[in-house]
Amino acid sequence: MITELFSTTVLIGILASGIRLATPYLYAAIGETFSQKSGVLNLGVEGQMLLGCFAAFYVTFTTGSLWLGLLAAIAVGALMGLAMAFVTVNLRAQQGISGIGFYLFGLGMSDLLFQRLMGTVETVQGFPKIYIPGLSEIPGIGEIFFNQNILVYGAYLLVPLAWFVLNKTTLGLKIRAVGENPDAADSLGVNVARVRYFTIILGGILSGVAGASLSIALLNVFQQNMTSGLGFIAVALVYFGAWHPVGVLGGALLFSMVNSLQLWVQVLGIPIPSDIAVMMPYVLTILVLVATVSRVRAPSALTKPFERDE
Amino acid sequence: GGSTAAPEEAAAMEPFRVAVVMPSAINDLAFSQSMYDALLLIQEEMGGPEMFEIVYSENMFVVDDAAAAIRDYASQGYDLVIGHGSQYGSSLQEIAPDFPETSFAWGTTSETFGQPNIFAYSASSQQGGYVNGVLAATLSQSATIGVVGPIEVGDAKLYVDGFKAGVAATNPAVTVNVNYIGSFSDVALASEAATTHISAGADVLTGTAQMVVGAIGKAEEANALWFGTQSNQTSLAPSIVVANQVYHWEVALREMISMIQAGELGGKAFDATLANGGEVMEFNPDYALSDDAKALADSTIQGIIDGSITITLP
Amino acid sequence: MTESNLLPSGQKRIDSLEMRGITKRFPGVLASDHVNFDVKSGEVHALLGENGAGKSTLMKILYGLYHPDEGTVLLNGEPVTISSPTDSINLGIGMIHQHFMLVPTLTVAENVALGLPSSRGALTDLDKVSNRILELAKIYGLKIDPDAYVWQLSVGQQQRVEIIKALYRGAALLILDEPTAVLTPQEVDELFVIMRQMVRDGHALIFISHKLHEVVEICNRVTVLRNGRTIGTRPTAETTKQALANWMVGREVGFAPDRGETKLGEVRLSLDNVQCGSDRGTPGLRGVSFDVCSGEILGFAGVSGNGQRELAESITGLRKVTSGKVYLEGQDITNMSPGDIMERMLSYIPEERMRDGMIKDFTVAENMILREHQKQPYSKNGFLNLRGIASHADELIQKFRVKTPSRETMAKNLSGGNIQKIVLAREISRNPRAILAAQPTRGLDIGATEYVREQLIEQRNKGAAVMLISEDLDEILALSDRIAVIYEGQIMDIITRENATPEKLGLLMAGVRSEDATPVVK
Amino acid sequence: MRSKLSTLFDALLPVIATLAALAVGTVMLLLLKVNPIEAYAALWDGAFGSANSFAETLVKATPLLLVALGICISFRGDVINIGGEGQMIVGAVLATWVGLTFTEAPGWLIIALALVAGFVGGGIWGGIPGVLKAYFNVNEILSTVMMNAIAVQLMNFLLRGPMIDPAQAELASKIPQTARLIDEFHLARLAPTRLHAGALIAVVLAVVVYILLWRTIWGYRIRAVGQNPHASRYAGIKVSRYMVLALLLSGAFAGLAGAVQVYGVNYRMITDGSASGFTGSAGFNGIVAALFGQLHPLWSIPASILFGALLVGANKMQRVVQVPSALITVLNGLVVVFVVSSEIWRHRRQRRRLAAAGEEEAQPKPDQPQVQKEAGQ
Ligand SMILES: Nc1ncnc2c1ncn2[C@@H]1O[C@H](COP(=O)(O)OP(=O)(O)OP(=O)(O)O)[C@@H](O)[C@H]1O
Ligand SMILES: Nc1ncnc2c1ncn2[C@@H]1O[C@H](COP(=O)(O)OP(=O)(O)OP(=O)(O)O)[C@@H](O)[C@H]1O
Ligand SMILES: [Mg+2]
Ligand SMILES: [Mg+2]
Repeated sequence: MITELFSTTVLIGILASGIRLATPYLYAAIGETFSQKSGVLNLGVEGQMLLGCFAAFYVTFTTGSLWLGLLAAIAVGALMGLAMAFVTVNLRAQQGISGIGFYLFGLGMSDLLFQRLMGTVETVQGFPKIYIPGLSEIPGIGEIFFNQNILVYGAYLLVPLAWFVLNKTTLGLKIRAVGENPDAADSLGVNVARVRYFTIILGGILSGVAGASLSIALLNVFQQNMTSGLGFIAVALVYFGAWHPVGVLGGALLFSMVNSLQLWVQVLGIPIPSDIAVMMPYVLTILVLVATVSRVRAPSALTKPFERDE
Repeated sequence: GGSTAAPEEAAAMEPFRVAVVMPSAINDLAFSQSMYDALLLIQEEMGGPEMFEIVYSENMFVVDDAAAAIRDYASQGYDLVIGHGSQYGSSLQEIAPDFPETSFAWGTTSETFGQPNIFAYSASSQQGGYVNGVLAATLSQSATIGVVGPIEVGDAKLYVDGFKAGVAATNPAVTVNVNYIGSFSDVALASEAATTHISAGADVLTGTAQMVVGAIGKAEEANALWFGTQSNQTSLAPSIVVANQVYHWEVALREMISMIQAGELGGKAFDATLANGGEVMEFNPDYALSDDAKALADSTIQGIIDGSITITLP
Repeated sequence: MTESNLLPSGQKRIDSLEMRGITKRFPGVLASDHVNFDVKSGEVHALLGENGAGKSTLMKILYGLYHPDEGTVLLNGEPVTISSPTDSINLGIGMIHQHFMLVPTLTVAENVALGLPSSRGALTDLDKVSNRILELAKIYGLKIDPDAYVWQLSVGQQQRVEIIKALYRGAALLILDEPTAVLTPQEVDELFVIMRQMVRDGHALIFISHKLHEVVEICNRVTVLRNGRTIGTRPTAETTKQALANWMVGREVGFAPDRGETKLGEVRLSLDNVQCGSDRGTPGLRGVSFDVCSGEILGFAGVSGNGQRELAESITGLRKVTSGKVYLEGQDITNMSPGDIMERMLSYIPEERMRDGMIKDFTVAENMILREHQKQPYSKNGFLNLRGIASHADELIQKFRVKTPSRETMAKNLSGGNIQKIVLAREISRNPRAILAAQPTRGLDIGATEYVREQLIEQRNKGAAVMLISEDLDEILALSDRIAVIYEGQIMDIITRENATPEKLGLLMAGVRSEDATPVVK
Repeated sequence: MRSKLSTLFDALLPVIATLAALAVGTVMLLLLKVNPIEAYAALWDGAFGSANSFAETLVKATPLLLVALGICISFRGDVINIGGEGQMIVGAVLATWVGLTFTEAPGWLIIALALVAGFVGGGIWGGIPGVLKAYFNVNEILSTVMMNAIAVQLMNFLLRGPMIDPAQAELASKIPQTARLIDEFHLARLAPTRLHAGALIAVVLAVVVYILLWRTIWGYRIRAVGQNPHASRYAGIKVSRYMVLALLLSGAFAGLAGAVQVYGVNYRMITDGSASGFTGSAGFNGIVAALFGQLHPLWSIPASILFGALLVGANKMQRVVQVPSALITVLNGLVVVFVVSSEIWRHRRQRRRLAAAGEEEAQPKPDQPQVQKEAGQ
């Protein structure tokens, strides 16, 4: 049984599943990376995802347009981000806790809207798979990497893009400075509030897209609380990736693949209690971090509201 | 105008009042909805909200909150307070003695704690599971079937065990792979579990609890067949859903209500079965089930009803 | 508008700037009380005052970091509102802050480029920035690596980054808040060259320093602040160091503390061929050996970044010693925990006191017991003794003249100099067996400097072994019994007080070994 | 007089913010065609309307307070413990095991042992992320989130396997629950309501935590390490050790909350597969309560009651006006956001007061005499 784990079917299955499952994590975690890099901890990701999830689904369901659906998720995410930015930047509220507040708001609101506007679980036709000619025909991996829907491709393109923005642009420089030493950035005329508004709203948008990737690309349904803690895992993955987009990618893939592995462990009938199998991705994520000693520290100003102390 | 009427008349005029506490949302297309739909049906039968009042608390997954709700409903004089979730048992056991005039019901279980005002209800979900299993084994070409479950307990476990028994009885060569994903709400993981089953060769899938909506979509994508339970899930994927085991709690509820109206407040356990109509197999009219298969399903149902088929659970 | 209105950099000149009736209140403090101050193009105007007099506050108001409660700012005679650094930067005002405004996780070039438009639009142009930095560094004689991360730099090097940042922006009016506090005499000379050049070009400079000789040397006018009020403004040509001191403090100040005679005791602290790494991963110390005796002050002269920090940290257990031994009173303390080492009554006054020496969000009283909180009378059986802590704090506040509204004030709300005093008071007052003092008077006003020096000498006279790490040669020469010169992680030489001259030390600090000195590096 | 009013305002600020959030909620109620007055009357009634409902509020507040106390410790030590849920579960599991294993022992002894077991269980579950952080640089937000998930699966496994109620093991339904604790092991009830001795324990512990944080060396060091690990290390404090201690204690209080829920409220453990089914999200909401209470153990008492009242009252509101539970969640979210946002006014007022006081102090103290005094020395 154990040896079956190493068959090509299983390995390809794990890889493919990992690639897919990682998609929502990537969007949300990259968004969170931006806000954390600028010194803002957003624990409301899950709520933003749920609202994005619903908005995308509902608009797609009613208009039949996937792109309008995606746009709706973006708009809703941006709005949530705007609110979060106002509360944490202007009102200087505790970030962690206001994030929990926004999480609860999103959790409840998405459900409430779902009940009022939809009433019951429905399905939509999600983003179709895009076969990349040539590449998708490569045996084995072609199917995995080059036969996905557009939001999956988008998630992976986001990784180098995020790296580029953070490390090669003036905006990225400002973001990093604001997250490490907002006083210094401020003293050079960098508008700390504006930078944080930008990253928080961007985080909201990407969380919204993460939600959309579930409801109109990967699962094509909406159900209350369907993210089921995914947003919190996404936040954790930012720490796993040590605020580096590629690290976040690694974490998302690791977590998703181990999750897929545990499904296979159960399917192959390997005699491990199902609950113990379900623990695997969580345990392994921690163990990997223990094994790879990293000295990277969080952005110094993370969770600290900025204020000129007069 | 009830105040001026004679007492008997007033009693007849008074609506029957039911309160129900449910662990998930009333529209979950699964366990909670099955109860809510049944109550609505009875309401219609009894003449609308004036005659049959329903109040509910949904998403009461916190046992402690549910207990508070149950106590509150009881103190407000509802005729029947239903704790629709086996986790509410201990709360009911504690509360019921304080409200001897109120009738309580809880499910799914057969335990009434020997209390005169507690009804218990359960579903022999292994029965519908068995029927689904028999059909699944017949329809599977790849001889591999996948099951997606939440956690390995209660109603879910019962259904899955029944399903496996049905498959084994029909074709022992068919493999049933089971995945418990450890959650009632993780739609994404449920769908991934379905994909895993499909990769492992399954061409027929089933699953239980509210998160399986994700799995149904994956089955549809892969053109694998789906068997539903708890509610009728046909609408989610009309092309691939073959049959659903649907709970009709109204069967038990009707009996409870008439007992209560007759002054008997509890002490009885109801079991929803294929025989008593508490469970019904609903087939998807749009799915072209071969006559042979349909006949096999019907004979299996009949066999379970008349007792010629016994389901042995592990 | 004529040509002469422009600076060589193309920046518009600021002919005059005037601050009128500036008032600023902080919780518990009136930091500026109707202050008047002005500066003109082509002059260096010194702002002088004791620690907490309100100098930095006034400058932060000018730079747009603080908003005044009252008062106006006139630029070239026109009233202007400066509500943020963006405003002041746009008006041509630059500032070098007393506490560095650097992002440690960014490189030097990134710190300089931050907030500036890039020649490549949205993309950074760090290579160009680096080149320009190197150009500026060459012109002004500053040694700097644009690609180094700021966290890897010594304090002195960080100060250079601050200067580069301001030079890079070509400010017409430049505020320098205690820029020389962390510079070596050579670096100060270099800075003055730069400043004179800027003045000639038509810049206006505001210069804050506690070193009066610098004020006399570089400034045209000097304004003295005391307790948030302007005492007066005078041309420096008309004053002397001593007169300034008296004017500022309101009493006679002695510059050379009385050392008494040297009574050497037994060897207290001894290093034997100690080696360790640096934060940059390069060797930090490359085999350092020396003894310090009871009753002596051993000065460590050297340009910052030559292993001073590594030396201090390996002695105190904060950095892993990779080979060699450290002995305190004959006992091997190599790589013991910092707590255990300091428990043996080694006191340490770290260089970066804001970061390493105190806790900004603790009260003054809480900071005063940071080292000794586990001892009586501050605590007993695991419980704190609030009364003991309070009276200790009150005593030190008085003794060291810490200017604070109360012992319950958060340390972060004190002025730069007063924050230093907390650390000094705490470390010196424990009557340690040995003291390791890194830049102990940096940023202190003359009164406080005098007091700290007296304290160090008193500790020495009481029999403590004192190690004094300082970039201030005057201080080293004034206090030390022997002077070790540290260069690239090695002790170049240890010379006695009598044999030491600034010239000789300067050569050693530059890595040139003189023939007649006795080599101690084994 | 003025300052007393100010203090009152500060103390009432969360309440005012809560009212503002509910005012926003009114819009939603109207959209749902629900009479807001009726709805909020029900909310009030559910939380404070009778001795019984107030008792329910306190019952709800008890685990919140216990978790909040732990949060006060860890957040003061600058470790963000999001693992309250898992820590509650593990504490409860250990405590339940004690009560189910030693059935012959006297009640007081078992209760005491169980509470200690809960404390220890939670401490272990909090200590692990502590050690991971201090010695392996594993961020605690990540590890505590992961440890929550692990604890849930552990609970599911134990309650459907080794620890399952023997009666359920016989039945086909196999409800994942432990056997019920015998009556002798139940925490004493205060008054004829569900209010139990756990509430008293929590209040006493609030005082203990206050003393711990501000009157002991441990507390001093935890706070020092939290504020500035560099300076703490330079001062000879073993930074790693106090990081672990902060998380461990934080977890221990959450574990105690779990034990108290079992011994005071449920008398058994039962799972619905999720964490909140057992914890009622107290491991999360406790963070909110602690921050409402300014990370101050004593202020956490009213903060927990406020939040508990809201949760209990909202459930009542759902029952009375039959709004979807989702609306309740939305309201909770709004209240949390409004309350944290309101903090800024407290800070502003504080600063203004201090500034005013400072001026008074500074004004009548002209510098001249002082200088003369100095000059005369
Ligand atoms: N942000 C602040 N909050 C509260 N009080 C402050 C703040 N900044 C400065 N103060 C107070 O204002 C007074 C003046 O401080 P300032 O920093 O201007 O002094 P300074 O003259 O620069 O002293 P030093 O020479 O020590 O740097 C001090 O008493 C200080 O405690
Ligand atoms: N300056 C710092 N900033 C942030 N975290 C720090 C700092 N110094 C230490 N730590 C944390 O503490 C951990 C170990 O620190 P350190 O070795 O100094 O502790 P210690 O005092 O030796 O304690 P112990 O003897 O118990 O190991 C580091 O891995 C890091 O997580
Ligand atoms: Mg200053
Ligand atoms: Mg150590």
